Amino acid sequence: MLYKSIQKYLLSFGFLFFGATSALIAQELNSGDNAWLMTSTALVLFMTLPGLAAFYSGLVSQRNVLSVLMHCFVICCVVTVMWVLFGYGMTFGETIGGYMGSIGPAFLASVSLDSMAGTYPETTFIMFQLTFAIITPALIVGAFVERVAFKGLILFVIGWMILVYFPVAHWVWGGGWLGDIGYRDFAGGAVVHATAGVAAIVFARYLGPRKGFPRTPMPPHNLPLTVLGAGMLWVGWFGFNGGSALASDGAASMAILVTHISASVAALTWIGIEWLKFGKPSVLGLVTGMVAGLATITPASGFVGPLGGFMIGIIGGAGCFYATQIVKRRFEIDDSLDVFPVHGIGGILGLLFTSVFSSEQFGGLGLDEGVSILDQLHIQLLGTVSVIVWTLIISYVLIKLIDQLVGIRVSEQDEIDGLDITTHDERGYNLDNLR
Amino acid sequence: MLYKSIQKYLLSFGFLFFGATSALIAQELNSGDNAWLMTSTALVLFMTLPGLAAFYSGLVSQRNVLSVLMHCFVICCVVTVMWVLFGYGMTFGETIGGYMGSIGPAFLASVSLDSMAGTYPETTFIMFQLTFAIITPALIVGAFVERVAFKGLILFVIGWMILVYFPVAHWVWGGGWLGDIGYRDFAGGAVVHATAGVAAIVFARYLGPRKGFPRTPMPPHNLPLTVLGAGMLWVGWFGFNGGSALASDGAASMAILVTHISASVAALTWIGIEWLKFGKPSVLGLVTGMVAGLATITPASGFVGPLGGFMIGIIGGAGCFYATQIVKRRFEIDDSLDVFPVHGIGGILGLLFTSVFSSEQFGGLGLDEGVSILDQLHIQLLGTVSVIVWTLIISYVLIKLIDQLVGIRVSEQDEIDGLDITTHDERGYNLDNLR
Amino acid sequence: MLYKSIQKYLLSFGFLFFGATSALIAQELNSGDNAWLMTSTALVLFMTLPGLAAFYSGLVSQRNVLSVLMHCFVICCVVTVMWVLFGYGMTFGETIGGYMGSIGPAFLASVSLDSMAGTYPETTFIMFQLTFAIITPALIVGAFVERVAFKGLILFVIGWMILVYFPVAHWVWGGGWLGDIGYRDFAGGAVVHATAGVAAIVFARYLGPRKGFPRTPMPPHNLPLTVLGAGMLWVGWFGFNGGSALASDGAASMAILVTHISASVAALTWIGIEWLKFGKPSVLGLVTGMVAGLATITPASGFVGPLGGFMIGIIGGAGCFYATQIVKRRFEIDDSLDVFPVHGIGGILGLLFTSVFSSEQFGGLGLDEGVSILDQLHIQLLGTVSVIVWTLIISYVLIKLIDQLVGIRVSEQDEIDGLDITTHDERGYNLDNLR
Amino acid sequence: MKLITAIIKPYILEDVRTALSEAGVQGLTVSEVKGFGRQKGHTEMYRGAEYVVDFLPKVKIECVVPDDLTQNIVDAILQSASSGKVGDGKIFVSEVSEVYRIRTGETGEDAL
Amino acid sequence: MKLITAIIKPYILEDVRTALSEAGVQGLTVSEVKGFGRQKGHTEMYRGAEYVVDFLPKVKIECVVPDDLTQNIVDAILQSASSGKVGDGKIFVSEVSEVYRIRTGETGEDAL
Amino acid sequence: MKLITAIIKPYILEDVRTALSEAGVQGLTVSEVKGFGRQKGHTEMYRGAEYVVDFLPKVKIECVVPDDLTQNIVDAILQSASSGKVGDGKIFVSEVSEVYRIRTGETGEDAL
Ligand SMILES: Nc1ncnc2c1ncn2[C@@H]1O[C@H](COP(=O)(O)OP(=O)(O)O)[C@@H](O)[C@H]1O
Ligand SMILES: Nc1ncnc2c1ncn2[C@@H]1O[C@H](COP(=O)(O)OP(=O)(O)O)[C@@H](O)[C@H]1O
Ligand SMILES: Nc1ncnc2c1ncn2[C@@H]1O[C@H](COP(=O)(O)OP(=O)(O)O)[C@@H](O)[C@H]1O
Repeated sequence: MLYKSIQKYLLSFGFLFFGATSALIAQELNSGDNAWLMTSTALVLFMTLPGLAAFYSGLVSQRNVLSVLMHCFVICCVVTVMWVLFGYGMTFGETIGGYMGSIGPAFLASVSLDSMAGTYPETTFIMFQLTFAIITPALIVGAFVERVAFKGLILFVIGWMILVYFPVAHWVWGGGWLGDIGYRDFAGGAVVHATAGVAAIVFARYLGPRKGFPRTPMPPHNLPLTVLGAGMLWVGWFGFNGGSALASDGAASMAILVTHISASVAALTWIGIEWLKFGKPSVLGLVTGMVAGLATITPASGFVGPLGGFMIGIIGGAGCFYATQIVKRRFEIDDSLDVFPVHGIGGILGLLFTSVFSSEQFGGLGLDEGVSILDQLHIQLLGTVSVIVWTLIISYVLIKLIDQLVGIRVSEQDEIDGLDITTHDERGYNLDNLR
Repeated sequence: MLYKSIQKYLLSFGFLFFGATSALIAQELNSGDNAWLMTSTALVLFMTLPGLAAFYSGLVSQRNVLSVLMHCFVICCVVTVMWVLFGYGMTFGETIGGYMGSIGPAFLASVSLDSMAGTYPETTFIMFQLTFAIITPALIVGAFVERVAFKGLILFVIGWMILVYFPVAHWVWGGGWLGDIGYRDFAGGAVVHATAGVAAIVFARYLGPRKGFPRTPMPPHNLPLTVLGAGMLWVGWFGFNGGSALASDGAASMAILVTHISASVAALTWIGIEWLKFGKPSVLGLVTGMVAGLATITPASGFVGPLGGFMIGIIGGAGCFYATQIVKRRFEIDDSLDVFPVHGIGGILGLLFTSVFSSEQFGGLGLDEGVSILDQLHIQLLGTVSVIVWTLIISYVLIKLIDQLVGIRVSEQDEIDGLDITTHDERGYNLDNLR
Repeated sequence: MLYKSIQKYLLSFGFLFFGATSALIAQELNSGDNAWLMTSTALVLFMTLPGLAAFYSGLVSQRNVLSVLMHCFVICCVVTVMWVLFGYGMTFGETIGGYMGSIGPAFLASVSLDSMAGTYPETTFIMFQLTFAIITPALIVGAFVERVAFKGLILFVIGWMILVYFPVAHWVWGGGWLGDIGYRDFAGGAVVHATAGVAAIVFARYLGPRKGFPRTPMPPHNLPLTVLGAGMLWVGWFGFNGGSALASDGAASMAILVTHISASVAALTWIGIEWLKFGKPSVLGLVTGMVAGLATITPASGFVGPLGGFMIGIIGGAGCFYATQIVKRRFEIDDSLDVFPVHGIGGILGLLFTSVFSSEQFGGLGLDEGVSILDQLHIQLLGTVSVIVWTLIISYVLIKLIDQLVGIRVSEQDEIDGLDITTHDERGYNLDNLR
Repeated sequence: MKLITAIIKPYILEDVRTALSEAGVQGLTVSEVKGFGRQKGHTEMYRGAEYVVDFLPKVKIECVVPDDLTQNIVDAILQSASSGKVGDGKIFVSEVSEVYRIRTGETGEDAL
Repeated sequence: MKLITAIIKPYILEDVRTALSEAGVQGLTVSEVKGFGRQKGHTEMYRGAEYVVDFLPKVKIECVVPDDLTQNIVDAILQSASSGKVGDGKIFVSEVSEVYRIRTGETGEDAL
Repeated sequence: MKLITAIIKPYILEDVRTALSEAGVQGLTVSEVKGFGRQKGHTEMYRGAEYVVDFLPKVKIECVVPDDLTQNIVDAILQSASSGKVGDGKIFVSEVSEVYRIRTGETGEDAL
């Protein structure tokens, strides 16, 4: 079976033209497109495992390094099971009023070797989309490190996928109402980054800061590990944005090009500001700017040209930099690894500026016929605010509920001793000879 | 020259149809298939270097970290040279009675730019298969870490490839007798995992335990490194199983899908058991379960559907978990990094359950015409037992011989001081300021 | 717009045939070629980030680990911006007398989604080539670690790209005079390795040795990190050399095959010499030999066969080994991470021996019609010496100039305290509990 | 002068240092150590193999002080480092016969 | 009371600790150190550059004990830590004037 | 015998060791420590959050010497470790009552 919504999804980008539904199924396999999408799938999984896991785990204290790795990995496993049972259906199944997909048979029983989704097998589409579903909750991890309760975290992920990710992904990509009104989110500015960012700040706020924050220094325990992870994220993002073209064509490589430009420019912007403001550029600043640039270009990456990539890099780098300062300093919210200011703000900025830089005037690939920049901006605003509000409310209620049920934060003593030993009975490093 | 057996190999999966040998050569290049296979080649090499090297080296003591990295890298180099000189011929050369391939000219002199193996160049096939030949002996490393003699190890690898890997790979994939009887091993449950696992336990048994085992704790010196490696293994496995479809089509991405499902489910199974049994889930448990799931699905990955992937994940996760407990606790064999219980048992379970989950009743892609589950199970049993027995006997004799010749274990003092400094004159870390 | 020189570049390898310029534009998209080139692009970026960054940063002292990572990352960002503004034009724009390309409009404004470069989009070509432009200056980093001034470094990179990299790449690949005379440099023996190596030795010589060199031991602070990086380099190199075929065909996978062989053989050669000379093989030796083998095969990788790969591996491994000894011991130049002896000598040896092993007599894929080995050797010598001399002079003048302007070396106290804290206000590791 | 050596739990160093500063200490030296004592060790678990880790992470503070400040400083540590739970650690006091400041060559209490 | 400081070879800590427990020691503190002495250093080799590493990994044990147990405990270390090879290490004994248990404020031998 | 404990700046250990060897020292033990004192700490900066790190990396040298060599050795350290800048560190001298060489069981100055 081919979920009808895929067709809509594909159509919404204008990459394909079909006379009828059946045309889609009939479409011939393009081995090059499929090769690129399978490669992209590997690249996006690589972003989470080990990319994001390394990036995040290097930033915490050494007594919590394993817990962060655990979070990223276990999220991958849990989301995979959900996807196979009902998540794919909820996202890409035939739409129910534009709000939710209809769940197909469990274990994707309706998908065969020959099921096609455009020019590639539906299995490819399933796997590619799954890697996006995996990385989104994994991004949230940065908000609650070093103090979250493991059981609560797992329940949160399950609930959040059902109530936030699958629906929002359906709205935007799965044939839902946001796709219908022409909302532009190429590779997940709303679906991935805004939802994760908003959930992160809500979570961090609810949970409260780590003991000692913000007075006590909490320096990263292993920055090289973080930088290693950053490199993996950069490379993997080629699959994230480039793969979202769903074909091995010029759209894919243009997406890669603007992605790469934005990352570079945002990284330079970030360390430029640091250099001016604090007198020294830092490697953590550089890689944070890079991630900000990548998050910001994500929704725009299939619509803008190199100039757009450049400008969005500056906007993402500077915008996220100042957001980081404000969240931590002004509001004193311990969104520990800056998920909201980097991914949330990045994603939102990208969604809004997509309208501008899609325009051919600014070197973009063009808006839809008869749609002006302002029209598009309206759509982008409407869609983005909807996603934010929905995510915010649902996430809050969900966390509160789970806290009541099983508790969402470890005891103070466990926090002091570290989650590795108290939650997992393991220690990250045994580098000494004291045995 | 095109080795005839490749054709058989290809035919054995039913992916291609040829009227005559020459038809194979005439087949046109499919750039998409080739792109995917070259990518898969990179992914499978990535599994060994740095994936497996990182995974294993993080698990040992810090005074042996380099030795483990060295083993993985040197095995890659040695096997490459052997492959180019005669290994490829021994594996895929025209069969000699179904037992061994005929060795072609050294340096692959008969292969030209235009030699084709199906829809892609023979060079692609040569490289892809080489990466499998590399990872197999590298897997065995986990059994003898922290005490093996370097010279003995190299001799072992050379002998073992000639006497075990090349023949067994020929039997199953190279046009040999196991392929002929319809033995199903999609990506190496027998060829890779069962051979490596059996050799591992034989080696560990012969070598004896590390000084202090099992009384003294031997905790991993750098678990984040191990988890990083685990992530790389997961991603790389997409090439391992997906590439084994030898085309960029639905079979490839279905293989990826079931592989991914099995890994996730097995990981959750493993930490689920830990949680119930010991009260806490661990990240080492999660990644070990993940590897178990990947090993178990490997032989089945081209034959089963999502449901099969799911079930095999549970079987692999639980089966390998209990195997680990039994080998270390009951038999007190110091198969140090659990190669046999994870890869050996995983591979064997996968081979047997392939018969069940290939069946369409269980969501599989189907057994051959006229073959029942039970028929297939017979074939799988026969083949698997043959591979195990052959590997066991030959490995034992080989190790014994090498021990006589050059010694297979370092001195006790060298073991205490660590292999890094005693065998390689290097130290892994210089993290202090004491210079 | 399609830069005319691309066509020349493509023609120069004989991969394509065009009746006229317009034929190039008209050529149809091959999704498999494009998939492979986008994958290769990701692989080559992966070589720098995090591959080379990890490889290099593990080799320095722990107080300088971040600075090395910073160098690699910031180079990537700076070069990207330059490329988009004018670098691509300088390299691949219509040639001005064979010496330099004409700069097109900034922000690649002339490139559209439909611009083709052969069988793949021009954007793919732009990105693929950009990753080469990134890694070249990043290679130089190894020469000046632990003492270079950050501002000076950035100025150097900017100047050096304009005056050395873009011109030389144009000469060889962009339709310039070296391509015209039939100079063979498949994937960057001259363009990448010789230029980087020569610049490295000039830089190291100018800068002077690190305090304490060569009396004080300066052991790597984290060899596992280096070995991890080495594995990434190996895998990424498949994209470097394999992608340079600019198609997903037999030429690509033959390039991968010979690359892999050379790496393996050179690694074994290196540790073989160590074993004989010093009594012990080392893992740092193995990975250094591996890199040497990869650098040496690079210019030859599209022209030679497996035998050539094998011989070049021996030549690269042994040649670079002895070069390392001589530079450090005889000349006491603190080219700290051996960039010149490994990349410089490797690239040069590869360029020269390309003439021999291209020949069908030595299993090569053939020289051009009517060109003898000796003819080709003349061309290779002429080209290589030109590149060396140009690089040497310009690099020296540039460094001297920058030193006058902003200073190129940090103060002695900063060198003692380490660049991480003094230049970037960060520390690599916080592994203790002392907070 | 006296050398006061305190073995304390990790992650309370900051509190103890503040208390010591208030008690008049101008310099001190700390290091990572592992301790064995009445406090029972962590359990670590690797692939089902359980290890009781007897040696627990502790922090050692060393501080040389004038004789007359000794008691004050010991009290400051006793107060700031005590959680009342087993494993809080020990304080050892011993005699130091001479002290030098390397920078100036000063000796005795002036060198502290 | 006495402070017994022992510098021993790595990887025999477990044996020594067992011997100490048997000799009546209830607590001790260990740390990683590097030692220079008669034992000749390892050679390390990086890309053909040979370094003689003079400072070798050692483990330091510190243990405060009642005066009357001192000799017993020294003997226990001497026996359990000796391999007869150069580099086995040293034991230093010095005087401790006061001991406190942070948890309870106890002093003297009660605090050990 | 005396125990000489010196807290010095990192990366001058080699110089100090050489000076000590010349002054007749045959063995010593070093370890990594962190120091707090008059020398003001580094600033570290992570994503715009500034931390003043009070504890600076230092190296601790411990060396037991015969009484008559003590002054010589102190002088050797004072000379080789002094840069004249704040933070150069301290030397503490205290009494050691007994020394044993584990390998041989020798005691007293013979054991050094
Ligand atoms: N006799 C001793 N000598 C040296 N250190 C000791 C001694 N006894 C205890 N310690 C140190 O003090 C720490 C705390 O001691 P412990 O007996 O666990 O608890 P408490 O201090 O509450 O009695 C130990 O981990 C060890 O580092
Ligand atoms: N005078 C000393 N002061 C402090 N530590 C010492 C002294 N002499 C030796 N050591 C420590 O004891 C260790 C062993 O000493 P060494 O002379 O190598 O062998 P042995 O103990 O067999 O005589 C050294 O590595 C060092 O840590
Ligand atoms: N009273 C003390 N007790 C123990 N260690 C001290 C003491 N005072 C200083 N130190 C150590 O000496 C180091 C240098 O001291 P500091 O006051 O910074 O400079 P200076 O030695 O130049 O006076 C400190 O970092 C600390 O390790």
